[in-house]
Amino acid sequence: MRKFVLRYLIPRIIQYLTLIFVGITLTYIIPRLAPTNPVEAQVSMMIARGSSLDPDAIEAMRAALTELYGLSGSPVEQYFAFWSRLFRGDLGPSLGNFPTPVSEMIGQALPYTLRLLIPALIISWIFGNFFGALSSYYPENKALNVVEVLGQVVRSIPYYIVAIVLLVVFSYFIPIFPFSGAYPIGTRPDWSSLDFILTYLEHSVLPAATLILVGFGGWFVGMKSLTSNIISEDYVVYAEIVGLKKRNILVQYIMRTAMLPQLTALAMSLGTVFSGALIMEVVFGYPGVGSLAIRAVYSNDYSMIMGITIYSIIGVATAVFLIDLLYPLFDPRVRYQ
Amino acid sequence: MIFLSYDSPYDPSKSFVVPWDLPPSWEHPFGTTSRGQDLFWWLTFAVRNSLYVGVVTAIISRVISILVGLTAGYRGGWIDRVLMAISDTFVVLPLLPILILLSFLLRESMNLLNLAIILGLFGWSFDARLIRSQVLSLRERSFTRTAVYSGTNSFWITIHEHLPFVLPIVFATTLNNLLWSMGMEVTLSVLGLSDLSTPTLGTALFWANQHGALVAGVWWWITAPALVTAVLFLGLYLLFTSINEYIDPRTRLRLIGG
Amino acid sequence: MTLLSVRNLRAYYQTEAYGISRTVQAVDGISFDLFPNEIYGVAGESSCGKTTLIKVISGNIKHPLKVLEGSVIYNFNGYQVDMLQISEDELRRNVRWKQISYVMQGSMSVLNPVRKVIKTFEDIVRTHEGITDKKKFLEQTRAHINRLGLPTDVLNAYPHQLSGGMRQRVAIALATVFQPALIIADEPTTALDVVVQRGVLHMIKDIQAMSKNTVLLVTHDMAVHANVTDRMMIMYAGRIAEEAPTESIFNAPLHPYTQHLINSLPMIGEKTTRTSLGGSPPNLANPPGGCRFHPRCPHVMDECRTVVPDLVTVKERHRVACHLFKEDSV
Amino acid sequence: MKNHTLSRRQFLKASAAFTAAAALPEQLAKPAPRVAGRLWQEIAPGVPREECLILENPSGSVLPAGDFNRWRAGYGAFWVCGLQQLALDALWYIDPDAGINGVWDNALAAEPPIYNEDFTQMTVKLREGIYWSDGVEFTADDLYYTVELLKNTPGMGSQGLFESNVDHMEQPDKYTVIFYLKKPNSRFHAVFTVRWGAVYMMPKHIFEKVEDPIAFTFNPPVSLGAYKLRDYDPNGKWVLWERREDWQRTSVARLGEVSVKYVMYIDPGPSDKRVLAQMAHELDVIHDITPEGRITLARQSPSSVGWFPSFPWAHPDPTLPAVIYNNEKPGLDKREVRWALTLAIDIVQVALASYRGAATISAIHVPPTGMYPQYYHEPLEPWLNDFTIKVGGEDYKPYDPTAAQRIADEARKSLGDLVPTDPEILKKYIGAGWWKHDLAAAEQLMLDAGMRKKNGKWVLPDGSDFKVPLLSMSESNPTMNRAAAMVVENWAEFGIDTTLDAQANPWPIMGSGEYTASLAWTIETWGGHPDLFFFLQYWHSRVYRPSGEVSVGSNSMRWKHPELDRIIEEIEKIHFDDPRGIELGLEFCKLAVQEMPITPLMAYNVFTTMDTTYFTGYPSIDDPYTNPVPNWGNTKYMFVKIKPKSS
Repeated sequence: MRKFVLRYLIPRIIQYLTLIFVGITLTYIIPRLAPTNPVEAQVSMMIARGSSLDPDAIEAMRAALTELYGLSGSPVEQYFAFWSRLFRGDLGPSLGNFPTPVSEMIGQALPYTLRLLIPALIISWIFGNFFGALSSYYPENKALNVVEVLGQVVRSIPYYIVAIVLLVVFSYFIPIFPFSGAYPIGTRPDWSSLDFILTYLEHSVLPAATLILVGFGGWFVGMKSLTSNIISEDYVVYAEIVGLKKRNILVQYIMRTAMLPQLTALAMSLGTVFSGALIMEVVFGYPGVGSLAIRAVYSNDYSMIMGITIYSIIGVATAVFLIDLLYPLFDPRVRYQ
Repeated sequence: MIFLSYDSPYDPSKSFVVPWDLPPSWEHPFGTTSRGQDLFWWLTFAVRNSLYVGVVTAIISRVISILVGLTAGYRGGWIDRVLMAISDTFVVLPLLPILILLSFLLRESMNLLNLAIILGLFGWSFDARLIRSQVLSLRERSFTRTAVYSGTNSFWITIHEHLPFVLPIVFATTLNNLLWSMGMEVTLSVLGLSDLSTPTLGTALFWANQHGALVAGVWWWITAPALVTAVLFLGLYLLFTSINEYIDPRTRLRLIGG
Repeated sequence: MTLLSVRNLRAYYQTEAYGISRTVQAVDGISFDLFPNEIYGVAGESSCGKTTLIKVISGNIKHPLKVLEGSVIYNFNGYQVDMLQISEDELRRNVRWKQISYVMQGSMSVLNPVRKVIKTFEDIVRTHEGITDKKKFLEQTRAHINRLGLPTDVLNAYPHQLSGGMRQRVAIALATVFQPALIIADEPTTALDVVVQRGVLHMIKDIQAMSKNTVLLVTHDMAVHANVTDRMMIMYAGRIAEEAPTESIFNAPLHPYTQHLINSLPMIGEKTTRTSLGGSPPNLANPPGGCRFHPRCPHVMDECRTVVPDLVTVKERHRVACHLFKEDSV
Repeated sequence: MKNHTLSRRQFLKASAAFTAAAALPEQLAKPAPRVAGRLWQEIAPGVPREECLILENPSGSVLPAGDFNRWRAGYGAFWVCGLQQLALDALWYIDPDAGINGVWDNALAAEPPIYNEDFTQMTVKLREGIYWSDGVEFTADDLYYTVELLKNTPGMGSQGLFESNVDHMEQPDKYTVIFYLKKPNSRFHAVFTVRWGAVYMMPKHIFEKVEDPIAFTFNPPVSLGAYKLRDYDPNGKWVLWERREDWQRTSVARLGEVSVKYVMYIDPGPSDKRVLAQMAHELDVIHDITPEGRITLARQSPSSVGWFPSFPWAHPDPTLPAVIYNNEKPGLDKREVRWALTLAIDIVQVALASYRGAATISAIHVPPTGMYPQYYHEPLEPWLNDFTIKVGGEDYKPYDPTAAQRIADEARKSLGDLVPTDPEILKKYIGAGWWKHDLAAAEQLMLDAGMRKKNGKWVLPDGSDFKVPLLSMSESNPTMNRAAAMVVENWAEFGIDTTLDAQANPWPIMGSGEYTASLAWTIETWGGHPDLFFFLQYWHSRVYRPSGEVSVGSNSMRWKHPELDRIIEEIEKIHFDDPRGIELGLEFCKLAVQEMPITPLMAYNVFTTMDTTYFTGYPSIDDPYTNPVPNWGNTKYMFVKIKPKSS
C-alpha cells in the first residue's frame, strides 16, 4: 500500500498541482499583457454609447474604477493578491458586470454547460468505443466501415462547422428543432415542470448532437486502433482457439482491456471537449459558460475570462485526477504492483 | 486545388471583380460572394492558406514532441516526470479561452504564420506522450540493451535505434495535428480573431456570416467552404492512412502475414 | 486405428499488398498419422512450418493462411471429423477442447491480464459444457488443479502475479479440463529456465500417462524430444524430412538434416568441435527447387537440385525423404 | 506528388459533393424557419402575443439578470433591456429626429433649464403630478437626492461630473431645484438631457434605505416611466415589462395613450437569427441586421417596415462613421497625407461593400441625419462645390456632387427597383456628394507632403516604413468592418502598407492611442438639436491627451487646432439655443474639411426593422416623431404612438 502511495499517488498529486498552478498562472499573465485595460473598456464604451460626460467626470470615473477593480498596485502585488483571493474561493467581481462576483455568474451558467457536456461525453465515449471495438473485430462488416469513414470525417471537422451544419439543416431547411437558446423566449426555467424539461431537452438536441458526433468519431477511431492491436495478443488468439463465444471474447477479452487506455484518454480529452462546447454554445446561443466567455472577451472582462479559464482548468484537472485514482479499480496490473 | 490557386484569374484580395451573389454556374463553379469574388477561386487560396497553417503547426509541434518524447522516454527518471507533467498540463489545458486572449493581444500581428506558431507551441503535448510510451516499449527490446551493454552512448541509440521506430507514430499523429490546427484556425477566424484579410476556410465563413449569407439566400457561401473543409479533411485522412500503412513496418508485417 | 490422418497437406500464406502478391509455402505436401496414447514430436528450425502445420490440424485457418489441397481427418473413437470441411460452429461445440486442446507457444501470455485465472476456466467450461452449479464447478476445477499438483490459490490470482512456469502449468491445466483426445503443445517450454522446463515436461508426461490420450509436442529443442516423445517427425522448409520412433531418430538418423540436428546436440565429455552446416533455412517465399535442403546438404547430388524426393518408408515405422535412400534400400 | 493526387481527388470530390448540394436550392429558396420551437399563443404566462411588443436588446443577454442599478459606473446590458426606455425618466429629452412636439421635450421638467447670464446657476422647475410606480410622488427631493448621492459616491457613473460642476443646490419649493455651479457651464443641462441616455432620476425613498448604493441592484426597479417590471429570465435572454395601471401619472401620458400592454426585450441572437425570427413574426422590432438580411426581409416579409419605406431602409443614427487617423503618427500628422488617403477612398465601393449602397454618405464632419441636413449639409453645398485644396501648387476641387447618384446606380444593378430614382428622394435617403476617388491627385498630395514611393509602397520622407493598419469592429458592427475591409483594399491599391485589424471592441484601443487609423466614430450629435458641443467639448486643446495617455472623451484622433479652440470657446459662451450656434457649427465644418483630421464617411445606418403584423404606428421618415432604434432612451416616445392591431 505504501508503495502504491509513493509510486502512484504522490506523482499524480504533484501532477495535479502543477497542472493547476501552470494553468492558472498562464491565465493570470496573458490578459495582463493585453494592450487595453478594462477601465478604458468601460469608459470608452460609455462614451461610444453616447452618454454625455464632461472631461473631468471621465477622469474621476477612471480613477474610481481602477480602485474598484483592484487593478491598482504592481502586477506582482496583484498576482499575490490574486492567489490569496483564489484560496478564499473569490474570483473577484466581473468587470463587465460590476460588481457581480464572477463566481456567481459562472455559477449561473455552468450547470447548463455541464448538463450538456457530461451526458454528451459519456454517450459518445460509450458508443464510440463499442462500435470501434466491433468494427475492428468484424473488419469485413460494410456498415461499420461506413460508420468508420463518417466518424473519421466528422471527428476531424471543427466543432463550429458541425454545429453550423446541424443548425442550418435541422432548424432552417428542415425546421424540426428550435433555433437557439436552452428554452423558448418568455419561459422561465422551472425544473419541477415536465413541460419545461421537455422543451429544454428539445432545445438541447442539436447542441448535444454536435458534441456527440464529433466525440464519437474520435473514440471510434481510437478504440479501433487499440483493439486491432489487442486482437493479435496471445490471450485473444488463445480464447478463439479455445472456442469461446465471439461475444464473450469481444466483451471480456478485447473491450475490457482496451477500455483502460480509453479511460485515460477520456480524462485527457476533457480540455479539448470543453473548448468545443464553448464554440457550440456560441453557435446555438446556449446560456452556458461558452456564451459567457465570448461575452467576456468582447467586453475585455479579464476577471470573467480568468474565472472561466480557472474553473475549467480546475475542473478538467480534477476530473483527470479522479480518473487516475479510480484507474486501479479497473486495472489489476496497476493495483498489485 | 492548392495548385490551382497559383493560376487563379482573380486576386483574392480584390473585391467586386465579378458580379456579386451569382449562384453556382459553369463560369463560377461555387458561385460568387456578396463581395463580388469568385468563391471557387477564392477557396483555392483558402485551402492553400489553411494547409499552410496546418503544415507549419505540424512541423513545429512534431519537432517539440519528438524531442520531448525521446528524451523523456529514454532518460526516464525525474526528467521524464517533469517533462510529462508539463506536457500533461498542455494536454488538458482548455485552449480556446487562452487562444482567444492571445489573438486579442497580438492584434494585427496575428497573421497566419504567428497563428501557426502559437498552435504549434500548444499542439505538441499529446504526441510527445505517445512517442515517449513507444520509446519506453522499445527500451525493453533486446537490441537496445545490447547497445547499452556495448557502451554506445545514449544519444546515438536514441537517434539511430529509436527514431526509425518512432517515425511511423510521428507520421500518424501529424495528420491529427494538422487537422486540429486547421480546425482551430477556423474556430478563431469564425469568431473574427484571426487575420481576416487573408483567405482561409475560417475567414470564408466569417465573411459569409458578416454578409448574412444564409438568410440572404447566398447559401453557397456557407455550403461551399463547409463542403470543401469536409472533403479536404477526408482527403487528407485517406492520403495519410494509405501512406501510413505503407511506411509503418507493423502494418506491413500484418498484411503479408510474415 | 488412427486418431488423426493427414494426407498430402498443402497450406500456403497468400498475401496481396500494394500489388505485391506473395506466397509463402509454409506447409508443402505433408502426410502423417497420429495414434491414440502416444506423444508425437515435431521438430525443426524455426519458420520451417511447424506452427502452420499446427494451425491447420487444430482447425485454426485464417486469412492469409490457405489450404490448397490435402485432407485432415480425425477419428475420435468413432466420431469422424474432417477438419477442412467441418463448420466453425460444430468445431467449437464438439471438437475444440473436448477432443483437441492446445497449449500455445509462449503460453505465459495466453491468460487475460485483467481477469482472475478462475474466470478463464469458467469461460472455457461454460462455453463447452455450461455451468449449472457454480459450487460444483469450483470443486471440480480445484480438484483438477490439485491433480496436476498446482496450488489451489492460483485460481484467484491475476496472471501477472504468477511466475512464468506457473502460468505455463495453468495453461496446461486449462488444456486438460475435459481430458481431450489430443493435446497440441507448441513450444511449451521455450523461454522457461531448465529447471522449470523439466517440471513442465514431467507434468505433460504424467497427464498423458494418466489419461492415455495423444500429445502432439512441437519444439525445436531436440533434447526435449529425446526426453519426452515416443515418435517424432523432422520438418524442413515445410516438408517432412524424416519420421520415426524417437530412439531410431537419435540412434540411427538417416536424413543428412536429421544427422546435422543430432550432431549439433552437445554430448557429455566429448572433445571434437561441432561441424555446423553453412547457410540457413530457405525463404519459403521462393524455396529452392528439388530437395529444399540441397543448398546446405553435404551429400548433394544433381538430382537433388531438380527432383523432389518422395517420403519413402525405409524400414518399419521409419520414413525419410532423401535421394540417398530408396524403398527398403537399407 | 502525393499532394497533387490529393488535390485532384479532392477537386473531383468537391465538385461531386457540390452538385449534390446544388440539388437542394428550391428547398433553400423558401426556408420555413421556426425560432422558439413552437408558435406562441402566449409569449409568457398570462401574456398574449398580440398584446406584447417584442424588441431586440442589442446588448444581447442581460447578465447578471436582475440588476437594475443604472447609475453605477460602467456599462451594463441591463440599461437597454427596457430599463432606460420604459422604467426610468429624465428631466429633458432631445429627439435625434423631429420629435413629437419638436425636438426638445420637457419630460420631468416643466420647462427648459433657466441659466443666469454667466451660466453659474441653473434652475430646474419640475412637473407636478408625476408618480413612482409604488405610488410615491416624484418631487424636487428626488432630483436633489439623486445629484447629492451621485456626487458623493465614488463608483457612480456621474460622480466626477457632479463633483467637478456642482458647488451646492437649493430647493426653494417642492418642485424647484437651483444648481450653483463651481464654474460657468452653459451646457450643464446636457447631463440631464436624454439623447440615447443621461442621468436618470433616482427614487429617494428607495435609495435612502440602502447601505451600499454601488452594490444595490434596484430589483425590482421602482419605475417612473409608463411600464414596470413583470418578469425576467435568470439567463438574461428576455425581460418582460407591463404597463402601469396608473400610466397616466407619468411624463409621457400628456403625449398620447400608452396602449401597448406588455413589452419584452429579448436576445434574439446574431443577425441571421433575427431575420428568421421576424419572418416568423416572433420579433417585432429588430435593432440591427446585415444589409443582406434587410434586403431579404424587404423581399420576403411584406409586413416588415423600416425608417425609409424603401432602399436604404435603415435609420441613420446621429453618429458619423469615419476613417479616424491618429494625427500624431508620422505621416498622418500632415494634412496633405490625410487628404491623399481621403481621395484614395472610393466611396461608391465603400458604400456597396458596407451597406450594399444603403448608406447615407456625408462629405462633412457632422452626421447627415435627423435635422442636420437642413442645419448644415444643404447650407454648405455651394461652398463645397467651389472648395479647393492645393495639389502640386494648383487649386484642385476635390468635391464630387454626384457620389450619391453613382451609389444609387450601382445599387440598382443588384436591387433593381427597390432603389428609388427621384433625385430629391435620393438626396434625402443616401445623401449628396462626397470626395472624388482620384489616385493621381492623391499621389501628388503625398509627394507634396514629401512622402516617397519605394518599390510600390509609400514611405516616409526619411525613407522609413509608413504602415497604416486599419482598426475596425469585427463582431459588433459587421457593416463597419466591411467598410474597413474595403478602405484597406482601396489604400492597398494606392500603395499604402495597410492591413485590417478587426477587434471586437476597438474603443479602448483608440482611447489609449495605440492605433494608426481606425474605422469608427468620434463624432456624435444631438441629432435633432444643432448644438455641436455634444462632441466638441472633448476636442479643446485643454483636454488634449497625447497617444499613450488615455484620451478624454472622443478626441482619440488627437487633433488640436487654435481655430478649433476658438470655436469651442465661443460655443461655450453662448446659450444652448442661440442661433449663433449654427454659424459656429458651420465654421467648424469648414475647418474640419480643410484639415481633414478624420475622413467622414456616412451615417451609422442601423437597419432597425419593424413588423406590422401585431402592431402599427412605428416612427418613420414620413412620421419622424422619434428614433426607432430600440436601445435609445428616446424610444420611450414610441409607446404612445404604437397601437396593437387587435384593439
